Amino acid sequence: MTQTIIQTSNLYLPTILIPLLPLLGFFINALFGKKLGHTSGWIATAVLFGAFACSLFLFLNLPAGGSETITISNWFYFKNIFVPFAFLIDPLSITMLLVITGIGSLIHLYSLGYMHHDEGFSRFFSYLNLFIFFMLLLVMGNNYLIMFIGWEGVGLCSYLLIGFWFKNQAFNDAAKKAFIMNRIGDLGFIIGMFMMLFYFNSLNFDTVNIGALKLGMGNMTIIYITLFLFVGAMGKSAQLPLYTWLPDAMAGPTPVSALIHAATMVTAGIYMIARSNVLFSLAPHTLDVILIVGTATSLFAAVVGLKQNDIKKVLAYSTVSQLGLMFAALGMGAYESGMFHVVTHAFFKALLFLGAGSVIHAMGGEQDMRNMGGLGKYIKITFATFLIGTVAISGIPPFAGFFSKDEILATAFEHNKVIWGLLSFSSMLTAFYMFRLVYLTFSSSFRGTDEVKHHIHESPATMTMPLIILATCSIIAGFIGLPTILSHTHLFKNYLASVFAQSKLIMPAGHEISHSMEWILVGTAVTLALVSIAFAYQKYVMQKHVPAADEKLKGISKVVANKFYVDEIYNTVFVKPIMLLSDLFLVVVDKLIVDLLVHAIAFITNQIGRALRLLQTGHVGFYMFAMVISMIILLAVQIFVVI
Amino acid sequence: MENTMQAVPQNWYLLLSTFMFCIGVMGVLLRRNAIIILMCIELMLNAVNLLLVSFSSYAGNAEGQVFVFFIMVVAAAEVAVGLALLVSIYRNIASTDIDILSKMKW
Amino acid sequence: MNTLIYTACLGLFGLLAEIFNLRKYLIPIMVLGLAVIFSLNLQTWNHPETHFNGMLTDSNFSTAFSGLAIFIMLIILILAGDFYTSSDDEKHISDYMAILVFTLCGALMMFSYANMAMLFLGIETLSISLYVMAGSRRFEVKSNEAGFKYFLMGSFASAFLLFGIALIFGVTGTFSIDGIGVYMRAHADQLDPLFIVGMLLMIFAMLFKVSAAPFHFWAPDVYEGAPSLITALMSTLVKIAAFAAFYKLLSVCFVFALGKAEIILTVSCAATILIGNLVALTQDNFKRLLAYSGISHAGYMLLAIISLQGSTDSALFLYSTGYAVASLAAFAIAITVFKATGTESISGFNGLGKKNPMLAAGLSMAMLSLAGIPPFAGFFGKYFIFSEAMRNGYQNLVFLAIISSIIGVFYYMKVIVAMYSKQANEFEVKPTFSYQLVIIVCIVLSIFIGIFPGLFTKLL
Amino acid sequence: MLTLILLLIPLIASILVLFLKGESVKWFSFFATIIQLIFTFYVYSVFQNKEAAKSLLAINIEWISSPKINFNIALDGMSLLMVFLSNLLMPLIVLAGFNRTQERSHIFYSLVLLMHFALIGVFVSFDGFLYYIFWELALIPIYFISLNWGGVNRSTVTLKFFIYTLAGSLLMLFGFLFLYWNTNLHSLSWFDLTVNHICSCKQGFLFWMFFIAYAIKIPLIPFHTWQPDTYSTAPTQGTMLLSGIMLKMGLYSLLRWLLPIIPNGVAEYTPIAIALCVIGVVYASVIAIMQTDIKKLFAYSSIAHVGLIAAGIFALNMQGIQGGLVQMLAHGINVVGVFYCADIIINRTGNSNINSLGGIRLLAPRFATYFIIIVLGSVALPLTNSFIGEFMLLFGIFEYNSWAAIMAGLTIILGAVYMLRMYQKVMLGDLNENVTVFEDLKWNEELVLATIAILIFVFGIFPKPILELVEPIATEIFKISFVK
Repeated sequence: MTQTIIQTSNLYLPTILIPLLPLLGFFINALFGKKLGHTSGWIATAVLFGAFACSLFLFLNLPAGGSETITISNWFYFKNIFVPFAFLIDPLSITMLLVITGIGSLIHLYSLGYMHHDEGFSRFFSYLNLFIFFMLLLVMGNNYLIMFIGWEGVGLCSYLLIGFWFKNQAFNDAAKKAFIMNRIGDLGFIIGMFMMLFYFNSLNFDTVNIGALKLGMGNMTIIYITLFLFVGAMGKSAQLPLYTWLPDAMAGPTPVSALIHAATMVTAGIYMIARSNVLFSLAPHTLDVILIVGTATSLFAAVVGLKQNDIKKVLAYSTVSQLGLMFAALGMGAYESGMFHVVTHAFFKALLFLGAGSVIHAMGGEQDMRNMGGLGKYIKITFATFLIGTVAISGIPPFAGFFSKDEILATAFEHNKVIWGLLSFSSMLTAFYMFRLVYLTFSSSFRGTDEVKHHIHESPATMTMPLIILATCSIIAGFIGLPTILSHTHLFKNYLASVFAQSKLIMPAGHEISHSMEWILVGTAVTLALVSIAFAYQKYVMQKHVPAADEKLKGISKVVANKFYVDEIYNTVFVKPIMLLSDLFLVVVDKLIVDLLVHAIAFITNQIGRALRLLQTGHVGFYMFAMVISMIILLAVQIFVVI
Repeated sequence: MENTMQAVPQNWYLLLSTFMFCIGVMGVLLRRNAIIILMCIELMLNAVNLLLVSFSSYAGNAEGQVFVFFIMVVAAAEVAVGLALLVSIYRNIASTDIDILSKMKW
Repeated sequence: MNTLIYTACLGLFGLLAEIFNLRKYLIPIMVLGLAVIFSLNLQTWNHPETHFNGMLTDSNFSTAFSGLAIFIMLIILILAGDFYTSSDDEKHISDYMAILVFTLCGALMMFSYANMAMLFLGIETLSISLYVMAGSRRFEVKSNEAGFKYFLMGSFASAFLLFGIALIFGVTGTFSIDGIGVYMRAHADQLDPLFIVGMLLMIFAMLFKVSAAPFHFWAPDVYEGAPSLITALMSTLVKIAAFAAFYKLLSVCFVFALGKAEIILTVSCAATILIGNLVALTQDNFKRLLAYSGISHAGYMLLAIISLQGSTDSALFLYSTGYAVASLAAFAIAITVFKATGTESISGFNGLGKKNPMLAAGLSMAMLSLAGIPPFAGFFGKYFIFSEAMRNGYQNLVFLAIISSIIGVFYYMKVIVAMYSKQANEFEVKPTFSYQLVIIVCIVLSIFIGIFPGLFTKLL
Repeated sequence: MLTLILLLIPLIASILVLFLKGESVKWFSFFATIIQLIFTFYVYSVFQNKEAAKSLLAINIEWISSPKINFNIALDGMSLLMVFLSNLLMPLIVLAGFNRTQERSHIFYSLVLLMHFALIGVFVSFDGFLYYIFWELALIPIYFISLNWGGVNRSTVTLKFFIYTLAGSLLMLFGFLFLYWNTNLHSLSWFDLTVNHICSCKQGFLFWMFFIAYAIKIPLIPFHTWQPDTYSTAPTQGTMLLSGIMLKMGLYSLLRWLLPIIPNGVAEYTPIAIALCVIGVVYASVIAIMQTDIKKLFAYSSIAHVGLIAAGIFALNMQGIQGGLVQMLAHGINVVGVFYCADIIINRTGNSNINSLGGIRLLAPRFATYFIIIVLGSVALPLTNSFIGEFMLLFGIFEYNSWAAIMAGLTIILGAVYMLRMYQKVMLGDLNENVTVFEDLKWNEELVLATIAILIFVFGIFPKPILELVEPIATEIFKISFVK
């Protein structure tokens, strides 16, 4: 009883090629990497460009608003539940495909330069390709289980890549932490899937949606399902309280941080929620939860970001904050806005990370901003591109970040003023710490040692090229989603319209806010950003303030610099008790109680044996006496009981 | 012959031989000298003999008395063996007290 | 019954052999003779007949058990060859042989008796010759002690047996077991108290003979004190003979009266199983260990006796055979080891697995068979007896038996562990040819029975 | 007939190998197991067309007339799966010993093959008594293997193991005897027992008779204390046999001899059983987190995994049973893999404490790769063999009780915790001073590990054949043992 669908679609070939190419690249690198030397990296990059081409092909050939299901095989089944190995091609997945393969290939290109001297060169590229493969599965699957494969697969790859330099146990710890945190989320995801299986007998997106619509608005089941799914999203997309792994994940090579922990993997959570928008729209309470969590995360991370001195850590926290922003958008039911920000964010955050990578490359591995400064004049391209990225993230028009952010803020304003205030505040903080970063790194004079200073040099073309491309994207990407005040056709919205059509029916958007109002919002947002930039300029350029060494910190700033001691708290609240419990179980329960019982039985039997043994006195007289006595007793018993 | 036997009620024979038997048992249990224990066992056997004879004469068939002969023969054999063993023991431990024979215990 | 006569003649020949001093060839001739008798015995299969106007009957029951008994004696004689090697033994070898064969005569009588007289004679013939054999090491106090203890208690017990016989004769007026059976059937509902007392006394006596608790006290001491070969004989032939006689007695004479003895039998059975296993746990002397394990086996066999309404004779036979071959193998190996190491304690077996793997393997198999682990004969014996008991509704007894057989496993394993994981002692262990032969035959038989137990279950 | 051949090949091999000496012993046993494996595939092909299968695979001849015991062997999906598992692992287990030297290796391999014979017997016999014989028979070789070739204080540990498991199986024997005489058609044939059940009043305690026997074998908490010591003292091939196949006997028996035979008893006590299993999962995982002895760590992890399987089986629903079967195969492969890796490490470094290991990946990258694959397999990453099984099992438990599922689901997290911790401490980081030299895999080691790695992916990506194989029998067992 197998269920097979004969595929006769012109999209079939490119669709299966997209994941297959990176997989192929992985195998080539894994098996022959050592022999191929540096060509292996080029192969890896090439296959990715191929995948990008295929995605473009899909983008061009998929009829607007259409969707295709490409079934490759029937993976497994039980009872009446079939889990096909099938891909769903629709605007949403194509958007993600383009982002992943596009930015992915750029980052591969960049890595060619960045990892050039590393002895694990081919291993690195095999991991990267594997990651891309899983990421593609994640976004292409037409049911939750295929998505889950990708979901766990990317987790694995991030584990492998964070711990890429495995000689350093600290890195390994970070990797392990990331994997386990993700697993916590995955448990939620799995439970969510079980509930879907239980109530809808299927995991295919469309079937689930139909079932959910039958159950109707605000049904408890759906609320539970969505909550569990959201737990999964929290783990993957580093939301409170499961965000702590992301900053540590910076242990990995910088391209990895750019690809996995900024552009693609961490946005999987947003993608998943957008993908199951129908479910979430039917569960308003869940949406509120998401909104609150998202806002809180965005604010929290922004605050922590203020006091970080490791260049990558700052970017990491800004990523967390931006993700929070996206979740807030989803929480308000503005899925397109969320996705829109995913896209733009992918561009400028990747750009920023790669730029940071180039800086670190120039500084010979140094990451502490307190030892940098004045790099602007040594590495011009990096500086220029990095600046563009920063401007984009700070939400200055006409750069990409501005449009997506503004859209979200606008929705927030009409949805709930408080949320709007908080989000605006966090984006203001973002602008501040990003420019703090820029100033500390590039402006004023160099604070590092001399031999480092001599070493400083601009990165090779393989690294700068991607920077330039990404920079251009960060400038223009915003125009695919012009706000209504500028144009009446929101390209991005229209493109995705078909995906979110149903949820639009379920929860009609609130009244469009007036143009004048929107102008005011835009104005405030921009002014806030400019103000904070100015403040940062005043603090770090005018009076050349340099953050103090960690031990000098005191009071609130110390708490912030130490990320509110969240890691320590988790350690005492979860990790220590479990270890304690483990010892308890082993020593007390296992050895003391259970095993002792077992041995006690043996011991007692033995003792009885010893006692009985003494009956055998060796005196024949006693024997005969015992015989007679027992005869009499037995006779008596027999007679009085029976007869 | 018959009537002299049957002049006494059967139960008396039964009681007497039971009594003798119990005396034998008591002797076995209470005495420590191997020889005497042997004799007590003989007493028990003789109690059985008496019983058998009386029964057979009351039942009026000779089987019981035949059986008595068997018992006597066997008893003789037993005593022979027993005494032989006793002799060898006496050679070794120069005593006929059965309590000394408790090398093997537990 | 011819079997019996021939065996007796063979015994006489043994005595005469001394005169014609055929000492050298004695054992081979004896063995040969027994082999012939064994085949003759098979002639009587399915030819039930009665001899000496109702004194003895040949039945398949008697034939089967006689065959087993003869086989055991055959093995014992083969072992005797290399067991009696000291000059003193050399002198008395023919006596020993003769007495051993007479023991067999007693056993044969106990299988085929049809009359209380024959039962009595059989038991006594068996016992008296064993008293002698047990005490046959004249200069060892242990041996004397064993012999004398056995003698005293044995004759004490047979007195009870006789008293019981007498009482039953008094009530029924006959010694023929069929006659008694007839009476018992006729008066099943209201039995004469004398009859019951007689029955109970006989049961006590038989319980003594099969060394069932609380009448088991003689067994450990006698087993330990007697020469190992005789211990082997006692723990196999004598036990089996006693059980066969016991079974026949109860099944023919007292089936319907057993309700009056149920408690005694049940209690005794449970006690035997438990005491045997529990005390065996604490033993260091191998012979004593086997003695106690023998007691526990008696307990299992009592299960067959208790549930004999369901005609459990074939189960009993299977069990006896399995038990006999296993113990014989064990003793054959043990004797070799004792000779080599000069000690009878389990520590004598230390490191046997390294020194002589084949011997160790043999002993392991014997032990596993005794412990009742498939695929060896011992397991099937246990299984069928348990199954019969279960059928007759003695679930609790079976449960007890099963639980305590776990204890049994423990002390059998003690030997195996000693052989394989203890530090080896320096003595060289090398079994002679005849011993190797015996060991192999017994182990092969034990496995063979394990593979085709069906041959036995329908036998009787 | 075919089944009989399947049964006889190892037996004959185990006898023949006794007459060999030196290296030839290993080669002979290896080829014997390979032949067995190939033959298994042939049997599978026969099994595919049903009508031929009936005549070819089943044998039912009377062995003992009273009490009625038949020599009744057959193959259905479940048996075939287990037979396949054993025959798949056996060559690997034999191969694993190629660069090790035991004294008296001919006896060792003879015992291993005898064990193989007994295991196959357990899986193919359809008469309760026959099954019991094989069940016991399987105990003897492994006992002697561990006793003779085992590690420190092996005598006490193995004795505990032997007595403990034997105690359980004797209870089962009692159960069978009871069944035989208290069902109205006196027979222990599986087919009879499944159609006419013993009256439900007696099923209560019968359930415990069987359950304890299997709980000890599997092992489930709190009957597990024999297992960690035994696994760590037994020689590696012994451990592989124990953990890979022998422990599956228990799980298989749950499905074959417990659920369908005494359904009411099962239905009555399922809550307790599942509670035990689920607690066991968490308990064992938590203990594994802090284990420092690598073999013990794997032992506890295995307790956790089989606990999950048992829980899924007791959930008494389709996916639970089917998932259980699939997972048995997966777990068998993975656990053999991890224990072999552990052995390679211990054998190379002479050290089983994970705190005094580390950095091995620097010296043995190939080994590291295989090891991580196997580790990922056992933490049930998607596309590895144990994912689908675990998914179905958890879903089965979820259908029974969602909280139980969440509890059991913790294994997803905890499993990752202890496995990755172990891998990090042993393989990653900088070289530990105790680990100076660590040569990479020998050919046979590489062959074994590569095979396992490939199997992990093959069954993870193409589980369909297995699912199709077990589906009919799973459905049947579900139908029989489900009580409204």
